[in-house]
Amino acid sequence: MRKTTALRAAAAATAALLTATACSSQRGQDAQDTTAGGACKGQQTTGITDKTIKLGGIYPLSGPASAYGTISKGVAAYFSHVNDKGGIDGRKVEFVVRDDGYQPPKAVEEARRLVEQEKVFAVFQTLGTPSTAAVWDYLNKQKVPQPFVATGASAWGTGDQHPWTIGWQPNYVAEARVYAKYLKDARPKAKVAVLYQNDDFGKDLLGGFKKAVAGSGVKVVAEESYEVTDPSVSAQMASLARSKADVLLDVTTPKFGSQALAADAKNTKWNPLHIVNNVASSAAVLKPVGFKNVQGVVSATYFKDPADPQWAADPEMKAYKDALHKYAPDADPANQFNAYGWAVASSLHQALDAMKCPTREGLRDAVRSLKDVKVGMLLPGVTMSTGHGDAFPLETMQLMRFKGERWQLFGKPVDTRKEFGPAAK
Amino acid sequence: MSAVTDLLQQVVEGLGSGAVYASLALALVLIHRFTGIVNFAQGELAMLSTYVAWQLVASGMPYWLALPATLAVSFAGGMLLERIVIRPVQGAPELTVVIVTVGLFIFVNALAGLIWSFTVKDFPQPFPDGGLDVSGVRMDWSTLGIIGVVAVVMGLLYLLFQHTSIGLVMRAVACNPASARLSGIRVGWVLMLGWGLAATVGAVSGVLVAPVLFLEPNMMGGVLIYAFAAATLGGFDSPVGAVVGGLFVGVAETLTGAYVDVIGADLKVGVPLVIILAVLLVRPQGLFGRAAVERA
Amino acid sequence: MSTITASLGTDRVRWLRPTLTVLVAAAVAVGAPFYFAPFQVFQLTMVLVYAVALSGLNLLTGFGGQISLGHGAFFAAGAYTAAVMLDRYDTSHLATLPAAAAGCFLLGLGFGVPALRLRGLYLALVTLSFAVFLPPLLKRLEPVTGGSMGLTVNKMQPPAWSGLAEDQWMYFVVLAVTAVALLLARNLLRSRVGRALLAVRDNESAAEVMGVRLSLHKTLAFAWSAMFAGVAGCLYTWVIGFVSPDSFSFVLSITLLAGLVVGGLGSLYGPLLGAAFVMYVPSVSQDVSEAAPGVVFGLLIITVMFVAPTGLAGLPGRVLGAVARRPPRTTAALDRMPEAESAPDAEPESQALSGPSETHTPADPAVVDAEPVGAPPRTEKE
Amino acid sequence: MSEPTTGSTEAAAGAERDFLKVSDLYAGYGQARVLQGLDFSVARGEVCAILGPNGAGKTTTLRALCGMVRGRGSVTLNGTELLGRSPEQAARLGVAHVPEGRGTFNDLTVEENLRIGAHLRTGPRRRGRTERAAVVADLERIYDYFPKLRQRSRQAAGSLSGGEQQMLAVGRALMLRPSLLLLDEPSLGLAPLVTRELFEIVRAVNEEERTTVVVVEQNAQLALDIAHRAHVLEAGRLVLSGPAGQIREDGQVAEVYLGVSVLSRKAG
Repeated sequence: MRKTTALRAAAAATAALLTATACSSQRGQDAQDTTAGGACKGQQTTGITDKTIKLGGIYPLSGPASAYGTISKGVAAYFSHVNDKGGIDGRKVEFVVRDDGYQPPKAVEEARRLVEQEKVFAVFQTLGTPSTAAVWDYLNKQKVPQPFVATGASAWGTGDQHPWTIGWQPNYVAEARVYAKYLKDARPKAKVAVLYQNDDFGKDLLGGFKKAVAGSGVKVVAEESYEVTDPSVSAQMASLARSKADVLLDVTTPKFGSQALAADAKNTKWNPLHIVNNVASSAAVLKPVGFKNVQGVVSATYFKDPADPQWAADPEMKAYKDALHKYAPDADPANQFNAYGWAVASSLHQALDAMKCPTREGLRDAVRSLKDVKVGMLLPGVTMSTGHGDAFPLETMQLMRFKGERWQLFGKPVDTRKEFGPAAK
Repeated sequence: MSAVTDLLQQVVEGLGSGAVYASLALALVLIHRFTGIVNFAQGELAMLSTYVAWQLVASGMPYWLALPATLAVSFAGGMLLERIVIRPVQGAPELTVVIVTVGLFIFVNALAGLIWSFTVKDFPQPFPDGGLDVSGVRMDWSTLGIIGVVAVVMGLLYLLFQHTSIGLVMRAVACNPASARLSGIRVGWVLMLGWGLAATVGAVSGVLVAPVLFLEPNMMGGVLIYAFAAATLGGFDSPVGAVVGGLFVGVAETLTGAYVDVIGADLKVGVPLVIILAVLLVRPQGLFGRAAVERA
Repeated sequence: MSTITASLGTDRVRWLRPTLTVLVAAAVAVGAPFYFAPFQVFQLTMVLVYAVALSGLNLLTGFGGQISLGHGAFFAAGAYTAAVMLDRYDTSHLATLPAAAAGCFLLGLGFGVPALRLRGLYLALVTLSFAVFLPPLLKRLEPVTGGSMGLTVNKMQPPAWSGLAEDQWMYFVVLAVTAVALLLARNLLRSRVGRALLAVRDNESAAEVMGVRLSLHKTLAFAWSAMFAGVAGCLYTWVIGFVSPDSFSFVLSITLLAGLVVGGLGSLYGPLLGAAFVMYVPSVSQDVSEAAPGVVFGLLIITVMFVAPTGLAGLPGRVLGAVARRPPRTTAALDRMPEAESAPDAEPESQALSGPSETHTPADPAVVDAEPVGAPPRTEKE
Repeated sequence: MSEPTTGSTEAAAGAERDFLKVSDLYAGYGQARVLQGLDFSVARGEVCAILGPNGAGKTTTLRALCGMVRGRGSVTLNGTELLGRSPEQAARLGVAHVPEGRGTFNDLTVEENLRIGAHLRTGPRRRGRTERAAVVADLERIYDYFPKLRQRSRQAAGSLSGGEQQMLAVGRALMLRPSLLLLDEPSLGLAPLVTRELFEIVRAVNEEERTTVVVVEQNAQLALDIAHRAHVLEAGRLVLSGPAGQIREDGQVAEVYLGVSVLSRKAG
């Protein structure tokens, strides 16, 4: 009795499986990928119609890097804002956000989900170098655009094996060049101590800086690194203080930026010129340290800081704050990551407008042929340009100095392409 | 500055970090002593308490009022947590309880991010700015303050356990809960008390370190690892061991990070590992832990 | 086998049912990649990868009773061994597997020696600090490991004759390795080593008296366990094609242990359930709450532990047990009695019933809910 | 299932006689049923021995009395129902249990162990100074009973010998000033001389303080020496009850009943 029951069950299960395989296989979905006709014949139109465009983004909404997850809110607010005004060229944007917890395997899974299940037109933003590096082979093989990744590593613009991937923010090497130029001009004999995060971000910036000051009177005399998992950088700051350097290059992320600024302020015996990198330059980082303790700190930027009162009357900033208030009421408008999301989304808007064909190929080509494109959230004088052999949209930054309760821009925007030539590895 | 002053300055920095580790290690040791488990969520609970304090101060309450209020809230919260989250898995394999605290860790961390976002918050510093300068070696008041408060907390815990009847009851429960029941002790209530106390000590830790580390949801994540190291080194059931272990780990990693170039700041996290391993191979119960005193 | 009363018929059924189960499972496993979408096949592949690592951890923690919070490090060692061989020496993918396995076995052997001296909690925390130490070490060894940028290597490509897509081929390769690994784990447990491990877990001193060579077996357990984690790491490199130090933070180690406990310690298929939990539940959490997936994920872990304190694998048994259980029960006395260690599920009187011997077995004074089978020895403070 | 004690209907005397009254008690662990309906009474001030072979349910009986094991039926102490109460509640009603294997607090000193025993009398909301003084006096009294404990009062309990630990456990139980003292296998693992000494002290306590004692013992000879009454259990049922002297004489009967001799163990 039991034997036959078991056999029957097995047979039934096998039959069911075979039926399922034959009839309703989910693998067949690849057939839904579409191509265009007419002038753009043969190009992929998956995820885009005359009325809609579907984009997918992968951000760390959980885990150790969740602080950056809020970028997705800025992006989503921008698209909602645009959709209410009729969409991008008549197309409503659908923006699908997935969480990778800052783990590369999770990023791969989510990228595949977005491409294969959600059928997105493009993967608009993967965040962080590890996650981006983990998925870019896949996306390029699938010929899915991966525009404006949220990482400043210089890898995204160099090399030609990944034509579908492109960065956006000034890469860390470019930023390093801005500081190098400033020091060579203002303090040609500077001895520099560097505090850097021990990952691609810190290493790229430090390496770029060393290369840019090579042969000049500016010397790096001390370097200390920290891990993101470290509780504090106070020990590193004490070590750097021993070097007696007259400049401190502070390559940190927000929390550690606050710690380093506070440690510098507390140490009354060592008063170097403190250069804090862009990632940690938000007013939200400086405020906890106390504005009186960060006077004279230098940094560089390329987009408007929402916490900075000087942009209070700026129309783009107003639109941003209104939209964020409306579409993401729980997000803090003063958080620069939200503004970053807004800026990068409006940059993509420009690129989508510039597409010759409304296809994946069209977007791939459009982001690689930007000519001095202005974006409202970017600083005046900072524009996006790409071209053959140049896959870094933003390479211009402007220096600023903290005075009173806000940053004051000084000097002219520094176009590192002109100053140093193309960024090469 | 002479080499000696340099060295002493680094030692002071190490003591500063060490005091931070010690403060959280105290709470870890408390829980372990009374419930036999390692609470992975201890740091996150401390962070949550700190946010409570921050919220109170931000809503206009004076710091010195917000502080006792926070400690009271943490005490009650800790007791409640034991009752709601830990009691249901009591009697399950111990690893199950540990994993529940891991779940709690993830939950509390995300919850804080949801409520207060991941932006760095400024937390009021109870100690004055500036510091002490002894022949070229500078020690901030805040560092001294943290060490002082940690020492006081340790002393209070010692008094509580060794010289009060409630402390005696708590030790009895830690030692043999079944016999404690037979003597009429309400064990469940004492365990809640243990969690409440640990949460309070954790809150003290969070409030102390927040002005130095800056308050954000991941503030205690890094500290937790070092607090584990401190507690392991000191012996997981000795409050004195937790403090000494914390200070030792802090000084050791700072000095090797600064002076041993091969190790450097990036690999200094390996230093506590080596020390702990060495200590445990000689004394498996840690520096201050008790070897089991039992005769058949 | 059943030597006493099993008639021929029931004996055959006894053989047939597991055989059929295995056949059906195999059919489903083989059929899956033809049914599911590629990214779902990828998810299944990752479940298998984690299952290998978890079954290794299970050998150590579930059966050996030693808690490791450092298995992410062995996983990373395996992954990097494969990645470096592929990147620097251009070896074939298959060649990296034995290298990763052997390397991690030796690493585990090395770790197993100091682990002998450390018990419970202390071992857990020392291995945790090892896991914390590894990422910066990998960054430091930049010439070999590619530093913090990590290494991107070629994924395994399906041979032309197979006619399979990349994800399907990958799945089958990983499935084959997983099947071998799980079988190996099962056989290890049934071997002398496994029986010795169980004896050690249940009562260390008694096992020692019985002549089990404690130190040898505990060290070997560590080595085998590390080897499984290393093999899983190697598979990871094949599947993901990218390794970086920050992919293997201590969070991975904690996730592995959590996955194992959630799946079911000391159960043969617990690792599979745990791997599925680790793989799918974060996605589910995200679908529930995009604002804070962690809140949902944390709650789900706690909930599973409430409902199934011995892990998902033990859930069916608990449900059946709860149905059958009758009121006369011990009150939930705390089971931290030191004596509870010696005889976790002894019921002193009923046990004593069986033997009329004059020697009275000392048993714990507070009888506790019998500790579930497969429970690890408690991390009793020493 | 007959009433083992002789039935008397005089109310006052009955209350004294049925100070502890166990009726139709069933108990066990999980699915293993150990006690199969026990009925017996213990009079106030009496020492009652429960005897029987391994696995008969002796220990389970004591555990059911003090709340460590849940049971069905009824157990009253001076008219108050004990079943369904937790061990700490039972302790509050004056039941002091010295568990098998002693259950001392090994990390605490001897004196701390004794003070824990008096926990209910000195707890925060308990009576004031007079009670504190009474506890100190009791401490002295225990030390008088067990002079060895006085010598070792500052030592960790875990460092004591087995006999000393057993004395400590009994001492701790007495610190509760119990109305009912339950002793589970006090002779287990002790040298014969030590055991005898311990039993003498139990007898003295009973005589001087009129504490009612229920003792479970393998060593029937010893137990019968100090007991007034005895009950013999087998497989969860009472098979023999009566005054201690009578049981001793009926040893042959028990042997027939149990298949093993109740008195087979040589005492001393």
